Amino acid sequence: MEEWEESGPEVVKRFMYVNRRAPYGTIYALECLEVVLIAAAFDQDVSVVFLDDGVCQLKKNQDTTAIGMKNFSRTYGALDDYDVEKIYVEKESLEARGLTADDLVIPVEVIAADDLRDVMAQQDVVISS
Amino acid sequence: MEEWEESGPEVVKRFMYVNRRAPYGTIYALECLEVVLIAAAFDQDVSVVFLDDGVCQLKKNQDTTAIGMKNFSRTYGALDDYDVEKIYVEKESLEARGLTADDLVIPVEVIAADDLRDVMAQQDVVISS
Amino acid sequence: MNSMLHLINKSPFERTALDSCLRVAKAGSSILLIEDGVYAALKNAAHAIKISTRMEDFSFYVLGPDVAARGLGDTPLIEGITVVDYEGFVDLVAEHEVTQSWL
Amino acid sequence: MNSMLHLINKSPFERTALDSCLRVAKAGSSILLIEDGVYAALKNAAHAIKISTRMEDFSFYVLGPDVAARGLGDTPLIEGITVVDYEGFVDLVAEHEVTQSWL
Amino acid sequence: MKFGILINEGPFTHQASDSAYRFAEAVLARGHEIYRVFFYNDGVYNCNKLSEPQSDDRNLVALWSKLGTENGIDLVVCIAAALRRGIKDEVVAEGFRISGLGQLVEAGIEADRLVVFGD
Amino acid sequence: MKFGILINEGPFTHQASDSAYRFAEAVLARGHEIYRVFFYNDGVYNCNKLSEPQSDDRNLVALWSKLGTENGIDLVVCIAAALRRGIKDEVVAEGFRISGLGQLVEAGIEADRLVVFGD
Repeated sequence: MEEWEESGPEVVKRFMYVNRRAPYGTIYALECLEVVLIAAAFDQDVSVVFLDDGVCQLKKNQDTTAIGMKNFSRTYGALDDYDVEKIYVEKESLEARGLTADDLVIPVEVIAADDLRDVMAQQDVVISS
Repeated sequence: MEEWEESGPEVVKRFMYVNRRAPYGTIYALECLEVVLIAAAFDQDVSVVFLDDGVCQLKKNQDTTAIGMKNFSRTYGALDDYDVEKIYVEKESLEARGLTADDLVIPVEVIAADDLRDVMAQQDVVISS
Repeated sequence: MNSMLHLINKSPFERTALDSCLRVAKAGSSILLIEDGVYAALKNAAHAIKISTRMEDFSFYVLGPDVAARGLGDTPLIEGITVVDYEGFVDLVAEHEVTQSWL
Repeated sequence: MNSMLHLINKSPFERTALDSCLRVAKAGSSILLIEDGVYAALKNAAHAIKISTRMEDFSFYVLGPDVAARGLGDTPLIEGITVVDYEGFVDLVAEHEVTQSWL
Repeated sequence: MKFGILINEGPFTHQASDSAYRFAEAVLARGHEIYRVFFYNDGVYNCNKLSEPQSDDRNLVALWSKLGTENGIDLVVCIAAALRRGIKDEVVAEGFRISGLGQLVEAGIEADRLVVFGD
Repeated sequence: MKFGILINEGPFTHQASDSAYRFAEAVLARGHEIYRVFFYNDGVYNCNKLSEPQSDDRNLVALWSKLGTENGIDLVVCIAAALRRGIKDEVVAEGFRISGLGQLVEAGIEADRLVVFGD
């Protein structure tokens, strides 16, 4: 890679946001989503990956009425409006929880650990929360 | 048990403080110890149990100089001065970590899960942190 | 001997709280899954065996509001786990002499 | 392909962060154990096998100050894990193009 | 029956405070009494009156404050845990009081049941 | 080389802030530059100047404040995370500034390395 590609105002970096936590039990899922929505406004290459309990963030039919917390699961639908299109869900994590892509609130790319490994290794910045 | 034994100023309850966390990574170990030292001033029956990563709180030779945090492992020695004598360490947790009673800063009763089960079931109040 | 209610609020996929509880809790005790602990109740999950093999030792409960919040109202739970609401949670605490939280 | 440094700060006895990292990290990456993650480096522990069987896939490091704080300076660590201090930690971050924390 | 409640985590980050709040409401709904709610560890952050959640989110500080004052519930914030975390009188919301750890032990003695909510 | 640091947890409760602080010192000792330290999630509590640890304990708020002012390091506290947790201008220690999440993304773009410390 040439020097001029690495700096200057037009540099585009590959950012990956990693979600490994279930929603509601902790705030990390919500606050990570808030970062991603802001990040989308920058002209960077954004990916979002859900693995381990993070896949549970995307489960359909969330109803938080009885726990009194804000249901933010609909907001994942906004990722597409913000042109965040690289959304990966680890196959192994989904299967371990007895879930399938049909159970999720948005269309995603279900990806095996073997392939996720390559996607992760291509990132420039990895932000976990 | 008669009614008069359950109330009144002279009631003595069995309190168990449960430690399942390693020291330094989180503050729970330290703040639980602070509770136990206060609890010792009340005329109650106090037990302290260490299981899972909690057994690591008692490891000898802690040296926190390079991480800049307060080394509170010596304070466990004060439990005896405060007449807190029922200190249990689960055998299975100790063994899983390759440790023995000789590795610990204070004398404790090493107890198998089978027996810890009975001790726990005799408590009136269980406080975890 | 006091009757005990054990509270599990951690996902069995991420933490070992449930394992420790199942190792140390006395047979005959009750176990209530709340917060992220409700994922342990998923029937079709890899970890279902942790609970399904211990149904004779413990009475299992799960907090319905936490199940619904996580979108699991449409997902099969392990048979024999009783769903309770917050008032049922209070009743369980009242019915058992001691409550232990596996934090 | 960027070279990666993975940070593990959780005990392998309590959380599954190390397992996930070992499942997803690319062979050839480096893994640094910090904070409560240093318990994964204990040679005589039941979980030692998680790391000892992957020595050919990854370069393992452990943060010395966290080892000493926990009283493990006198305890055997798995052979082949390199002990570094905070400056060594900085060097590892600098030497690898990307750092990923397994929170 | 008299209930004691111990909360070990702050608002928002962990569900502990939410769960404890819903539990406390249910305790009252079932006709029981709440002897005391004790806030320890990061739980001390629950009394910070500067907290300003988004308008469509719940305000846990205000909810506890209201539940406490309307029902005469003793809301006690641990002084040692509060000091190190910068929770002082000037930021404490109405209905909470700062006191010592002995209040937790006392709750264990006086209440018929003690329930712990944490991480 | 320019380093960015993200801290997701408050002082004391998790080691994250301690680890990040020792790491930051070492970054400077190795002759590198710190582009920005960004405080998110409970990390926003690190700027609370009311924090008063016991006299024999470290004071993380003061340590960050000093490291930042003495070395001209940009210490940025996320406004959204801070508001819900009651961290407002009146309690912000010297050397910190409150700003938006865009500052985190910018740190990811401008710094050569970004390291995350959390729970």
